[in-house]
Amino acid sequence: MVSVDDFRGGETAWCPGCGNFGVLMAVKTALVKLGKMPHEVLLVSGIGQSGKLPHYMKCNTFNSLHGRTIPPATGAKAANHGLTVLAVGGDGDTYGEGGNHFIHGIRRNPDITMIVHNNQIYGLTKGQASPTSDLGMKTKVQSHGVFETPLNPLALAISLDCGFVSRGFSGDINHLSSLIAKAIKHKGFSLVDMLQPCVIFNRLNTFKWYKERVYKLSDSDYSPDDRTAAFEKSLEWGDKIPLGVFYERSGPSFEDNLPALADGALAKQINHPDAGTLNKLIEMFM
Amino acid sequence: MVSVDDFRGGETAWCPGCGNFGVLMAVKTALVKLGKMPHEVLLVSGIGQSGKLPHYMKCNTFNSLHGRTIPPATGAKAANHGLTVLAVGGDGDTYGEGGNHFIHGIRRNPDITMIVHNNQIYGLTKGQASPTSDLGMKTKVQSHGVFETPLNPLALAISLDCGFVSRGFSGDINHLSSLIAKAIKHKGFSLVDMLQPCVIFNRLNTFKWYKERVYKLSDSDYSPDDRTAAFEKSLEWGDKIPLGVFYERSGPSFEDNLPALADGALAKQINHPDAGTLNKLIEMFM
Amino acid sequence: MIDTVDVGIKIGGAAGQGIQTIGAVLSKTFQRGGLYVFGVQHYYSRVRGGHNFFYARISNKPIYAMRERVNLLIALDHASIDEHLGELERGVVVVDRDSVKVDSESESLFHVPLKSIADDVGGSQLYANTVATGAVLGLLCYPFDILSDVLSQTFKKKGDAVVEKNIASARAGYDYAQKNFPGRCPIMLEPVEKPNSRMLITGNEAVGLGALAAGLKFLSAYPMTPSTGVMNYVASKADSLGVVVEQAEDEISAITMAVGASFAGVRSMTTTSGGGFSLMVEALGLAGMTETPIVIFLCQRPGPATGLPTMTEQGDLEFALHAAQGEFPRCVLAPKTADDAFYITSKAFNIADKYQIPVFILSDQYLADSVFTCERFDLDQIKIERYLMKDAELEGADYMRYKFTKSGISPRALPGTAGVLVVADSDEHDEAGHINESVENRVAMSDKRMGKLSLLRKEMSLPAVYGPAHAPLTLIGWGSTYGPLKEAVDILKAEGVDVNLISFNEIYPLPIKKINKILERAEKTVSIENNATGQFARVLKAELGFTVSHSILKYDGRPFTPEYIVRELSKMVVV
Amino acid sequence: MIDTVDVGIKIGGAAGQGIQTIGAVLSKTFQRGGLYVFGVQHYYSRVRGGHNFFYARISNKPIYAMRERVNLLIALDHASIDEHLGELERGVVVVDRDSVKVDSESESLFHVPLKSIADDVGGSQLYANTVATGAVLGLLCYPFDILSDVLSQTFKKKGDAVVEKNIASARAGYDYAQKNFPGRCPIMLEPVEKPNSRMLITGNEAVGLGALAAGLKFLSAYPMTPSTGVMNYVASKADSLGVVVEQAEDEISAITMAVGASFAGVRSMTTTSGGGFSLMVEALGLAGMTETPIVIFLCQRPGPATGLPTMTEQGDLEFALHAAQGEFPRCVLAPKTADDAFYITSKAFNIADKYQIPVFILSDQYLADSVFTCERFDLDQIKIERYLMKDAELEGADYMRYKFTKSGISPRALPGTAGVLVVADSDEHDEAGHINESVENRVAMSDKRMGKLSLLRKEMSLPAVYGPAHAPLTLIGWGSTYGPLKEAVDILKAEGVDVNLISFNEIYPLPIKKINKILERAEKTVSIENNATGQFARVLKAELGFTVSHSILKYDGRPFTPEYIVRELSKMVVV
Ligand SMILES: Cc1ncc(C[n+]2csc(CCOP(=O)(O)OP(=O)(O)O)c2C)c(N)n1
Ligand SMILES: Cc1ncc(C[n+]2csc(CCOP(=O)(O)OP(=O)(O)O)c2C)c(N)n1
Ligand code: SF4
Ligand code: SF4
Ligand SMILES: [Mg+2]
Ligand SMILES: [Mg+2]
Repeated sequence: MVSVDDFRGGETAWCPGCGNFGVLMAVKTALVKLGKMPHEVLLVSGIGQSGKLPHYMKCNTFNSLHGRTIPPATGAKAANHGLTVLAVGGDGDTYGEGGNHFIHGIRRNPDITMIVHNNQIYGLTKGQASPTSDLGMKTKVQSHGVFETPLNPLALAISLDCGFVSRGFSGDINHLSSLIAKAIKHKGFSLVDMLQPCVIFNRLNTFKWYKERVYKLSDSDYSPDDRTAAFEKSLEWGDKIPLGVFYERSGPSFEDNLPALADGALAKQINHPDAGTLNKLIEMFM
Repeated sequence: MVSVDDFRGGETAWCPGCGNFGVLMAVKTALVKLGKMPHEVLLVSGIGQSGKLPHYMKCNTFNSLHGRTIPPATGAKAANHGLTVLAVGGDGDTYGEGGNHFIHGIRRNPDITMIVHNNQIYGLTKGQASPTSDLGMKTKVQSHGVFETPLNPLALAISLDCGFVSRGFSGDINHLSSLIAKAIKHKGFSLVDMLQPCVIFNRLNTFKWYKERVYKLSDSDYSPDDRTAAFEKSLEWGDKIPLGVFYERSGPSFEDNLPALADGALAKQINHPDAGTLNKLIEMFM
Repeated sequence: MIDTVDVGIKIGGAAGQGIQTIGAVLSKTFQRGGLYVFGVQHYYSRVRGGHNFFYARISNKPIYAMRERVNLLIALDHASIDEHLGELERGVVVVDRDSVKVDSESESLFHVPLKSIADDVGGSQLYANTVATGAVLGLLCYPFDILSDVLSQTFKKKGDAVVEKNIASARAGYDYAQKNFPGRCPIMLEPVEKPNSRMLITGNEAVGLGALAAGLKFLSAYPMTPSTGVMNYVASKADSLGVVVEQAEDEISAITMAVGASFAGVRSMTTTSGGGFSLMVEALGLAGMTETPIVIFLCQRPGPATGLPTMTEQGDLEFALHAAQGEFPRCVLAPKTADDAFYITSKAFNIADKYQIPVFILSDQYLADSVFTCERFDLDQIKIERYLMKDAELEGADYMRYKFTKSGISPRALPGTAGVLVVADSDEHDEAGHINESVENRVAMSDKRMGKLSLLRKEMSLPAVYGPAHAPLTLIGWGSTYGPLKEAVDILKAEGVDVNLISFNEIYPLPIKKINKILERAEKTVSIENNATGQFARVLKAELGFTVSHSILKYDGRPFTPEYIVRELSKMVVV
Repeated sequence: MIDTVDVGIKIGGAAGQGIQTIGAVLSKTFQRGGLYVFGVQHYYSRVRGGHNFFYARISNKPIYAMRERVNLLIALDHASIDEHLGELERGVVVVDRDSVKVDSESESLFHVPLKSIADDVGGSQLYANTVATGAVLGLLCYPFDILSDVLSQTFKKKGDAVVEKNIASARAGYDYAQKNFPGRCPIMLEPVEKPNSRMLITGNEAVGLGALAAGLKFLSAYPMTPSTGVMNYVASKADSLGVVVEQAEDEISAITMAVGASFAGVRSMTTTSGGGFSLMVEALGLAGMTETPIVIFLCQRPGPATGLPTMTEQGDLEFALHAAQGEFPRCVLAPKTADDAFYITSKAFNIADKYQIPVFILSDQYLADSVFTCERFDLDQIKIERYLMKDAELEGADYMRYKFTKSGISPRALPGTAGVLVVADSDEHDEAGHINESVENRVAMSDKRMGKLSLLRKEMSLPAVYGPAHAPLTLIGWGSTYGPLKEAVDILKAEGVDVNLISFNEIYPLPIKKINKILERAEKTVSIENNATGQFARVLKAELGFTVSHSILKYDGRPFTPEYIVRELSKMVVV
């Protein structure tokens, strides 16, 4: 049996008290829960504090560029759909620099899990506003406070009919890890947006701030199958912040739509194209 | 008084029967309705069939790169907020290549009007699927038919709390031009998504196809001030396709949030920074 | 000795008038008759209207370029008369004067009532193109049955009725020409008896076919003229070879998807033109840093920015050579012809896999869209070498993705396929793939990566020398200008000029010493490039210290012709 | 003659330990005393932990680089001892042995109970840094009152109580050192009497200030180390000068917003590093094609890809020179020092406006983050020239944005400001700005654009020659390596070596003939660059045909020191 230790990587370089520690533990726990072995998992990351996760985990990893997590994860999944592919990114990474891939990744629906370390700030570059920063937050660059309407990742994902839309909190590792496990099990693109306090640069949305506000969607009151209701729920932000699965629907994944994958993972198929077929192609030009 | 002729540009190179002709007329008509003079208007376009609009109009124009309409329009508006700034793009242009600017342009909320020639296809590059192509549409590249979930621009914009979200049809120039006029009058980022038949490459969503389906949102039945209701309405697509303003809300624009604009258009301010201020800045290093 | 047959046919008309169909049918018909065909397309960025043309040159000897003279002009629009009548050399213009009003009463004008014949015989003016095709072959006295076969094949999918109407329309055009042209057969074009195994293929199709033959499994791209043909071709054949073709939301996604697929183990490629490649630049460096093989098909068109989107230029060479921050090895190959494109594409994949680097196939609109007659591609020449570790080698190994080796090439394993962990990093990293910023590691890793370049350099093929090994005048070219240059040399030779040609197709890294040996022999050198600043000449200077003595630069968006080169050379008084 | 004072102080510790504050306060304190200060930062891409350091060199004569020797080490962590003890030269290590456990009993170690003093005097260990700062000045017997002034100013915003606690803590550290160090004043550092008008400023601040002085009105950027300092600085002063600073969603937006703002009439700039610039490449061509002025601050860090994000390199020169498809004029300026950065930045805006082209300010992390002592910037040297048409000139004119002129520069009007219409196009266009694909127009427009480059070439400043005009050994450098190179020349001169230095800061386009004249005089040449492949040497070869005879390349992410250069030169036996 695998244990959390099997996924243990190198020394962390995050700040003491950072919300990312909870995320790291939750990711490992989720993988253990699902009985995944390190070599079965591919973690694709962007650049940012979240982008350091690959160095602190033990599994296959591809530490990509800032904002570029979803496309390489999609390509890798298409090449070897036997892999469990996780993409991890920051809020700037995923919703800012990588925003276009977020939209179209959802539309394409590869069976990958997008885990977003949403600390509502640019951590690694020392505290500029991110797309999810709350209105009015002041930084060195946003000296009059943020005035751009904060991006609501859940509402955005629901508007794109994303198959699995959820929010976790790095302060609740149990809940978060079970969310991540659910997201991995969901066939198709799944989003886990995580409230992850940055204890250094985000003095507004602190652990305490989140803790006082978060509550879990309960199975009895809320069912994640109605898109409009999910949209409405996703707008809730402020005094109360819901956690859990906001929206879920099933449907064919990207890989399901690729006939070439019918014969098994592309990466495991033989390298030589059929000579007979090639000859036929050549003859079409004769 | 200006007339539509005052905005007449060069010879068109669109296909006979193309929906873009209606768009061209509607844009001109809207400007005339609002009494705008050609030199007061700046039209920023991307690349695509829509990207040719600047050549067929007479006004200030900046024919930008594929996908890059919103940022230069935003920059130009910040530099000279006296200009009436229109951005025009294709569906590929705006929602595909330029998708990230669409999201964040809405968040930033410059007072520009984004007019999208949505023909649900890549016209200029000869018929590949666009982000809005309907499921199952076959093309040379999408040989098994489109399987990506079509992007719903209105739902997307509403999820971002865009201040003005509307849909027109190039087959109804009157309605379209009044929509465009309303959008221009709206302070902040306004979206006019236009159903614009491509008579060559889109054999699915033809003039007839649209004509049979479109209907106008009526003031009596529908009020565009509820975000969730607007979201729900925006999901209507298929047998019936609503036209009109789906969602409208007011709020400060990007320019409103820029203190530097208080003294008038940046482009009209004197070029020389105040020497006293500069000296003070220098002295801070002493 | 057989007489040389050499005929130029130009079909001019608006976009949407079916010029390409006429061109394709004619080309195929001549090729089936054992003749050599070379075809060029000239078009604009619009779907209907404007003035496009297709130019086909037909000969009984191998040909590699178009010529400026036209022997037969099919004028489907008035602009064809305005623009191309002057190019006519002892030739005939086929024109339907009922629809194209022509003032001129030039003797060369031959009225064929295309539309009314089409209406009569095919029941629709849509067949006017086929009538024109028939008329051309009638004028050339070319056997009709070959055309009828080609038409059957071309329209097979549309059903028997359509095939029959096409054949009847063609026949009517053919007969009309034979009957009405004053003095039959103004130009003769006879099929060659012996059967041949030649192909008629465009540069883009050849790249696509080369990639498929090399075992391409994943192509992600965003459409962009003139590169799209490769994506279209591969997509059309993807099912038969189990290939994934995915249209990305933008070029950043296109290349990074391909990089991800390659990392996970399959041969991957992306196709684009300069504007799209601009957006791929950061990911080029990602491939460089993570040492992930990737093939980039970069099909040049005139810039800057949107430029002349449907025309040709060789303006992106230095851009491809220097794109992306930092320094890492890359390889640039620039095919000369369609068959070269086929073989070089397969080589690109082997180089990418062997050295774990990005490899460019640098083409241009001229090569991409032109139709070449090639000998049947030889699949035996295609060797697929993946340079991957075998599962057995990995058993129990403490695998490190970036292991230091003498060659700088680290053994490559794939994630998820052998139980080992594969760790790749865009930061500077240690052998295990984890971030490491020490001085020692940085220098060692940089040396490791750059060392691969020196190795690859030794493996690069030398440029071909056409003509005598020594000559007082040496032309230097690269990539697609090969055809016009070769023919220019032929013309000059026929005029008694002692000249040779050095044509490069493996551009970077250059095997410096060996090339210097070749260049040392040269006296007067003229670098001939389809750009405004002489980029390749500058590369020769920067890389080899070699300075060309003269240059001919063409940057009007149009390809070279042999005649143009000869004219420019004589202006320079170097000839 | 006054004795030369030359002291190196290194402060080492983890990120978050306040190294920068100590460094800044010390630097300011020495500078206020009329001394010259040069400071370098070394840090990693993390917010807490790891091992960073700040190195300050202080002298009573102008200095331009750091040195390798350290006279005073403030060791806030154990790594400082491990990594820097060996650098100590007849010096002292200030360490709080209560918190940093040190085994060594080296005589140079001087225990100062920083934390307990801070606790006692300031009421919190947070004041330990200030105690250390005081201790350093105590060791140097430097007048305390200058420090106390600097502390007052630094902490003014935080209120009187904080100021007082800082001063008290500093005093306690000062007194402790004076009292407890065996044999007072191991190193003496005396303020210079006469007042001065010098500034202490980083390269990034100087670029920001230069841009503000040049009338910058719009800055859009996406954060990226090491460029972010410019955006931060400009944002902090934006209100006072009516500047818009907008953080974009990505770099594509950053540059295209700036292009839009410039098109509409204001001086615009974007700031980035190599990875971000990769994403700006297409828009660079857009500026080139639409002839829209734009200034790009490109601050280099080691690549490829994410590379070493907080370190230094000169690896993006050829990338900047050749980025984007097609060919168009651009200008590359690479400042040598902070004051050079100030003046060259304002020049960049004038060139951009005059030639209507993109202009690069090519900096690097070393220059960006280093603190220079400069003479007070002279605003009289800043001339703002917009080269815009006056409203009166436009009255009734049939304005054409791309009018052909002898110079290739078309008169520039702004949309919406004078009633005329301004039409810009990324396609190849005619004089009026509308798409035109004819051969004649294409050639004329390309010539027009490229012609501006020849004009600009004539205007570019020549590189500075330091040392004798003729020397048997010539060092060649560009950009930020100037400081270490200049000091290396000084060291060599002192050793009796006859050497000079040619340092380039206006990189492209090079005034070829004039530079060749300078280079002709050189005998042995050594090109010294902070990259792995000798990019500038290659540019000299490609542009001028000039081949350097030797080169010293450093690509470990760290800047040059004068000593390193001297050592490498002597290894090469050219000295
Ligand atoms: C193309 C590019 N632009 C900018 C950067 C600089 N950069 C690195 S991380 C980052 C943002 C970090 O914010 P976020 O994604 O929210 O991650 P966090 O550090 O907060 O976890 C930026 C702008 C980069 N590495 N690459
Ligand atoms: C960076 C870049 N990528 C690709 C292209 C090629 N291109 C031009 S227009 C276009 C798409 C056209 O589709 P759309 O935006 O829907 O416009 P339409 O022609 O349908 O109006 C593409 C892919 C380009 N010009 N630039
Ligand atoms: S800066 Fe913020 S996000 Fe980054 S490691 Fe520190 S606490 Fe965590
Ligand atoms: S291709 Fe389609 S969108 Fe383009 S001009 Fe023709 S009809 Fe219009
Ligand atoms: Mg963040
Ligand atoms: Mg479209």
